[in-house]
Amino acid sequence: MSYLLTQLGNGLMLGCMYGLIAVGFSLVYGVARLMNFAHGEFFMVGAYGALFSAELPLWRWGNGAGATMFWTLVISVLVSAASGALVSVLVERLAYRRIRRVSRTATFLVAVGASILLQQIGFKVFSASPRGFPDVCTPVVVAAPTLSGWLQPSAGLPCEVAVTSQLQAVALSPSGTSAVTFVVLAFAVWGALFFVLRTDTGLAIRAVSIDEKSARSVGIRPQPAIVITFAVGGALAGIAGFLWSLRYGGVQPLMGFIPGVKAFVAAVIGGVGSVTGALVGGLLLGLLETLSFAYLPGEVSGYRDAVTLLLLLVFLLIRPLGLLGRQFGEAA
Amino acid sequence: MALLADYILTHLVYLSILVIFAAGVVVLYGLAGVFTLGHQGFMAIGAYFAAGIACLMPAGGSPILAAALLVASVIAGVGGAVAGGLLLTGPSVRLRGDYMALATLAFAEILVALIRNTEALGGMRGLDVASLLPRASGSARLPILGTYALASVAMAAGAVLAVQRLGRSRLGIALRALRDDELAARSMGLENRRARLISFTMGAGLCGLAGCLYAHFSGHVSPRDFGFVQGAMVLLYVVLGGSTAVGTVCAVAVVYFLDEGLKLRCFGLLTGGLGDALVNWKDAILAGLLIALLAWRPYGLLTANRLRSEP
Amino acid sequence: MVRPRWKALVGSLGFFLLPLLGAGCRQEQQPVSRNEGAVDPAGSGKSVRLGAVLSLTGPAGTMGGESLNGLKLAIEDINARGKVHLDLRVYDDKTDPNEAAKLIQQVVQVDRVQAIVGPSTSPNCLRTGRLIQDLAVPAMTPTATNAGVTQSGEYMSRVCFIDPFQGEALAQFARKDLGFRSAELIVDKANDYSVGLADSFRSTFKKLGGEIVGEMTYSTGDADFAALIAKAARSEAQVLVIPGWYSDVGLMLRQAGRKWDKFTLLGGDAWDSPQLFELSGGNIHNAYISTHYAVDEPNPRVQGFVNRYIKVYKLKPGGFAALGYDTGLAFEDAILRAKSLTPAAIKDAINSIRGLQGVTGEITLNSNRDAVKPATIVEVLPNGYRFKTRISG
Amino acid sequence: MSGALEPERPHTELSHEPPVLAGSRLTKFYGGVAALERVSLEIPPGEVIGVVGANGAGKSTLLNLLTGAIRPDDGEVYVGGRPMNGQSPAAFAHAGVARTFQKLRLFPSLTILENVCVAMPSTERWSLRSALLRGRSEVGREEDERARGLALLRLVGLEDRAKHLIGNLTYGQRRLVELARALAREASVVLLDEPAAGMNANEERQLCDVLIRINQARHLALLIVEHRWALLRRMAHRALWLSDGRVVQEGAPESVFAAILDSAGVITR
Repeated sequence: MSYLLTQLGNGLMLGCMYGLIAVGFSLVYGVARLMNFAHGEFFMVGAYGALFSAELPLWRWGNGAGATMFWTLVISVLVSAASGALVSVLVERLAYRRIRRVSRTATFLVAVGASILLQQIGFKVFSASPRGFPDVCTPVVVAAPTLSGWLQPSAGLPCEVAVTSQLQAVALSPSGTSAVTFVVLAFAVWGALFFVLRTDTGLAIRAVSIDEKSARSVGIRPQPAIVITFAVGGALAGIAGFLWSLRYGGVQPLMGFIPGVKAFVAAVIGGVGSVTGALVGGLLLGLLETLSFAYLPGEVSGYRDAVTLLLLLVFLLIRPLGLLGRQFGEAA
Repeated sequence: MALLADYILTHLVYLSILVIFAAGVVVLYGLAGVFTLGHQGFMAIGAYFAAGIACLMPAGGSPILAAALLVASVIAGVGGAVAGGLLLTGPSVRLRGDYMALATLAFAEILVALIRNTEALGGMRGLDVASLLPRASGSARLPILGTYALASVAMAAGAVLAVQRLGRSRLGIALRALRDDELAARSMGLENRRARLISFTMGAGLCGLAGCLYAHFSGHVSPRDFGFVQGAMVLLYVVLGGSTAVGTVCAVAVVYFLDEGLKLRCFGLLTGGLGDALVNWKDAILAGLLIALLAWRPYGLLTANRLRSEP
Repeated sequence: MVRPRWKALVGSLGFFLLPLLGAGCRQEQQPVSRNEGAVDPAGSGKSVRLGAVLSLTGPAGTMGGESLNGLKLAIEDINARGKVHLDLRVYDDKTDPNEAAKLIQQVVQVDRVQAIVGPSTSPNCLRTGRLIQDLAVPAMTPTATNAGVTQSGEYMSRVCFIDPFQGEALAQFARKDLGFRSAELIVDKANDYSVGLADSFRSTFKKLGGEIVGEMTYSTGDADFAALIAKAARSEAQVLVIPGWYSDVGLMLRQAGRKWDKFTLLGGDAWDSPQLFELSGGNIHNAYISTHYAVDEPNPRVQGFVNRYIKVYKLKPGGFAALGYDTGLAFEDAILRAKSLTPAAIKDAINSIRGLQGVTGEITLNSNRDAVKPATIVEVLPNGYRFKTRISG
Repeated sequence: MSGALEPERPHTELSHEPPVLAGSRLTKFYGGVAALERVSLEIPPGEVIGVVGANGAGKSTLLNLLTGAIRPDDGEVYVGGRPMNGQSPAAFAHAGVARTFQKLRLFPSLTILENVCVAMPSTERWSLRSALLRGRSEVGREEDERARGLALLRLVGLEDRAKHLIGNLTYGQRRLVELARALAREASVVLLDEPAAGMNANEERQLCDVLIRINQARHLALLIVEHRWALLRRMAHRALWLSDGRVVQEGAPESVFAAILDSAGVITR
C-alpha cells in the first residue's frame, strides 16, 4: 500500500513539474502561435539561478535551521523565477519578435537555434560538468495527530508525514525535500492559475490568445501582453527548474531538453492554450511515466518514452485540440 | 597530400548523403507543403533496414552475394521509408501546419524510442553494419574512397536533378499550387489526394536512400544519429534554400563551410588563443549565425521576402 | 524579378569546394611531415605528435578530464627527462560517439598525429574502432574497460583492465569477502560499459552460487530516479550492483536518501570521481567499488604521484588520473623501443609492452592488447576512498 | 470601344438545354444565423447574371455553395443538370464550374504563366514516371498548354509578364491574372466574386471587354457578384437582388436596380 502511495507521490511531483513548464508552453503558443522550443532552456537557467542563490552563505538571517532554510528557499524561488523570466523576455525580444509575424517555419527554426545557443552559453558560463544542488532543506518533520494516526507506516519503510497547516498535502518521502518541493509546487501551480484566470492581465492575455484582432479593437495592446506571457512562462519554467534540481539534485546545461519535450507533449495533450489543460496534461504524463516504471517488468518499462509519444500521436489524430483546448483562429 | 585527399573524400561522401536527405525534405516541405519535423524517422528506417539486411551476410560470402545483399538492403530501406511516408498521408489530410509538424515529430520520436529500447536493434548503443562494400583500409584506401565519393556525388546530383525536374513538371506545379492555397487549387480542379501520395513516396524514399548510404558508408547506426536536432538542421537547409533543390544545395554548402571553417580554426589561419576560442564557441557561433540568417531571409537566402511562399 | 536559377548554383559551387580546399592550405603550414623523426630541440630524444580525443564534457566529463590531467603530468616528467618529446593536441568529444569519430578523422588527417590517446569511454571506442583500424594510427585508451574495445584490430590498445575481469573481481569480492547470496542489478542500458560489466558480474556471481533476484534499467542522463529507488527499496537482495557512470550514480544516491540504507552498494571503476561526492551530497555509506588503484596505498611510486598531483591540481587523484599518467609512461616506453616513428612501428612497440611499472601497478599487454593487472577494491566513504583489498587476475 | 459606358447588351438568344448551373432552395446556417435561406436560381448556357446586395447579404456564401467550397445545410446544387451533393471543389471544376475569389488567391510561388496553366483541364492522371522522364507526348502537351496560356494572357494584356512572379504586379493586373486562370478551366460557367473591385476605370473597361468577348465567343455563362451597377448594366441579362440571405427580386437589371433605389427611398424619376 505505501509503495503505491510513494510512487503516486513521485508521479504527482513529476507531473506537477511537467505541468509548470507546460503552462509556459501553452500560454506562449496561445498568445503568439509559437512553438517555443527554447522553453526547456528557461528551465535550465532557473535551476542555475537557484543554484547560485542557494550556495550564497548570505542568507543566515534568523537563528534556527528552520528560519535559514525558509529564507534560502524563498530567495531561491524568487531568483529562479526572475532568471527564467528575464531570459524568456530577452529571447522573445531578440529572436522572436520580428520573425514571428513573417514566417511560421522560420520562427520554429529560430526557436531551435535559440535553444542550442542557450545550451552552449550554459556550457561556457556555468561550466560543462554537472553540479550537485546543495541540500538546502534539512529534513523537516511536522506531524499533525489526525493524519499520522490514519497512515500506519508499514513495517520497515521509514516514512515521514509532512503536513503544513494551510495545505493538507500528504508527501510520503524519507527526506524533507519532497515535502518542500510539494509545497512550493502547489503554490506555484495555484499562483499560475490565479494569475491567468483571476487577474486583469490574465484576462488580457487570454483575450489576445483567442483573437488578437478583436482584442486589439477593444484597446488591448498585444505586444505588452505577449511580453508578460513570456515573462510568466519563463518564471514558471524557472521555478520548475529550481524544484527539479532541489528534488533530483543534478544541475547541468543540457538538463532542460528532455523535460522540455515532455512538457511540450503534456501541453498538447492537455490542450494547447489552456492553463488547466497544461497542468492536467503534465499530471497525466508524470503519473503515466512513474507508474509504468513502477509496475511494468524491467525490460518493458524502457518503452515508457515510446508510450508517452504514442499518446501524443493519438491525441493529435483524434483530438488535436487536446483535452481542454479549443479551436484557434488563424495566426495573428 | 594523400591524407588530405582522404579527409576531403570522406567529407564529400557525408556531404552527398546530406544533400540526398535534403532533397527528400525539399519534396516533402517544398513541393507537398508538409511542415515536416519527422523526416529523420524515414532516414532511420532506411538505415536500420540496410543494417539489418547487411548482417545477413555470412562471414566469407562471395562478392556477388555481397552485391546482391547491398541492392536488397537499398530496396528494403527505401521501401520501408516509403511505407512510413504513406503512413503519414492519412493524417496529413486532416492536420494543418503546426499540428502536422507535431504528428511527424511524434512519428519520428516514437520510431527512435522503439529502436532505443529493442535490444535486437542494438538499443541506444546502435548496430555495427557488416561491411558489404570492400573496406577502405590499408593501401587501397584512397582508390576505394574515391569510388565511394564518386558514386555518392553522382547519386546526390541525380537526386537534385530529379527533384528539380519534378518541381518543373506539371505535377510539381500542381503540388506547389496546392501548397500555396489548397482551396483555390482544388477549385481549379487539382485533386490533392493523388498528388500527396506521389510526393510523399518520393520524399520519404529519398530520405530512406540517404539512410541506406549512411549505414553502409559509416559502418555504424545508432538512435543518436537520427535525433530531433539533425532533422531540424535539414529543414533549416531547405528553408534557407528557398524550398528549391538548387537553393538547398547552396544552403548545405554555406552552412557546412561555416561549420568546418570554425572547427578547423578558420582553416589554420587563426592558430593560438583566438583559434581555440573559435573552436570552443563553434556551436554557439553557428547557432547565432543561423538565427541571424533566418531573421534576415526567412524564405530563403536568394528569394526576396515579399515573394511569400509558405505552406 | 525572375526566379533565381543558375547564378545560385555557380555561387554555391564556390562555397562547395572552399571548406575542402581550405583544409588543404592548413596542410601546407605543417612543417613537420609525419614519418621522419625531427630532432627535439632540447636534446637527442625523438619527438612525436600525440592527439588526445577525450570526453572532457558531458556525462563522462571527469573521466576524460582527470585522465587528461594525469597525462599532462606524465608528459611534463617525460619531456623533462628529455629522452622523448611528446607534443600533445587535445580535443573534447563531449561523450558523443559520433563527435569522437569526426575528431579522430580530423586529428589524424589534418593535425597529422602519429598516435592517439583515447577515446575515453567504451561506447566511443566501440564506435571508432573500425575507423582507427582503417586509418592505421595506434590509439591507446586510458579508461575504456569494455571487452570489445580492443577486438576491432591491432591498432587499438589500453592500459586499464577489462570489464570481464573487473566483473569477476567484484563478484568474487561480493560472494567470498562479503558473503552475500542475493544481488540486484541496476544497469544503464544506453551504455556498453555498464551492460558489459553487469554481464560478467552476473555470470561469475551465479557460478559462485549467488542469485540475481532482479534487474532494473535506466538510461545515461536520466535525472528522475525516484521511481527506480522506490522499486529497488522493495528488493530482498543483500547487495545492489550499479555498474554505471558517476554522473548518474551520484544523483541516484542523493535521491535514495536513507531508503537504501539496508543495502550494501557495489560499483565499477566509473564511480571513481570527485564529482560523485558533490552530486550525491555525501549520502554514501556501506559502498565498495573496483578501481585501478587506491589513493592511500603505501607504495612510494603511488604516493609520489599523489603528492605531485595534489600540488599541481589541488585535488586528490582518482583512478582515471593514475591511468592517464600510466598512458604517458606507456607511450614513452613504446617510443623508446620503436624502430622508427611511423605509426606502424609505434603500434608494434605498444603491443609489446611488458612489465612496465606504472602508478596502477605492473602493466603487461597481452595478445589482445589488454593490460593484465590486478583490480583494487576500495571502500567509498562520504568524502573519499579507503583501500580494502586487491584481487589479481 | 467608344468612350462612354452606354448600355449595350449582348444579344444571345437563350437556348433550352439544361442550365449549366442551378441551385434549388439553397440554405446555409452559420451558428444559428441563416446566411442563405431557400435561394433558388438557374443559369442557362451563355447567360450573364449579376448578383447584387449589401455586404453580408449572402452573396459570397451563394457563390461558395455553387462552387463546392462549402456544403449546403439544405437544398441541392446541379451542374449541367447533375446533382453535386457535397462533392469536392475539384469535382465541381471538372464538371465545368470555374471561379475567382473576393480576396485574391493566386499562387505566389508560381510564375504568372504557371498560375494560368495549372488550371487547364488535363485528362491523364499524374504519375512520377511521367513527371520525371517527360517523354515526347508529355513535352508536346506542355508546349500546347503554354501556347494556350500565353493566348489567355494576351487576351488580358499581360503576355509580356509571363515569366514574372505575382509580387511584381499591380492589384488590377493580379485580378486579370485570376480571371485568365478561371478562363483557362474552359468551363461552361464562370463565377466572378467582385471582379472589378480595386480596379481603375480603364482596367475595368478592359475587364468588361474581355468578359463580353468571351461570353459571345465561347457561349460562356457568367455569374457576377458586383457592387458597380455600371458594369452589370453593360453585360448582365438578368440580375438578382439578395438581402439577408433571401432573394428579394429577380429580373432585368434595370428593374432590379430601380427596385433597390425605391426601397432605399431615392426618387429616381
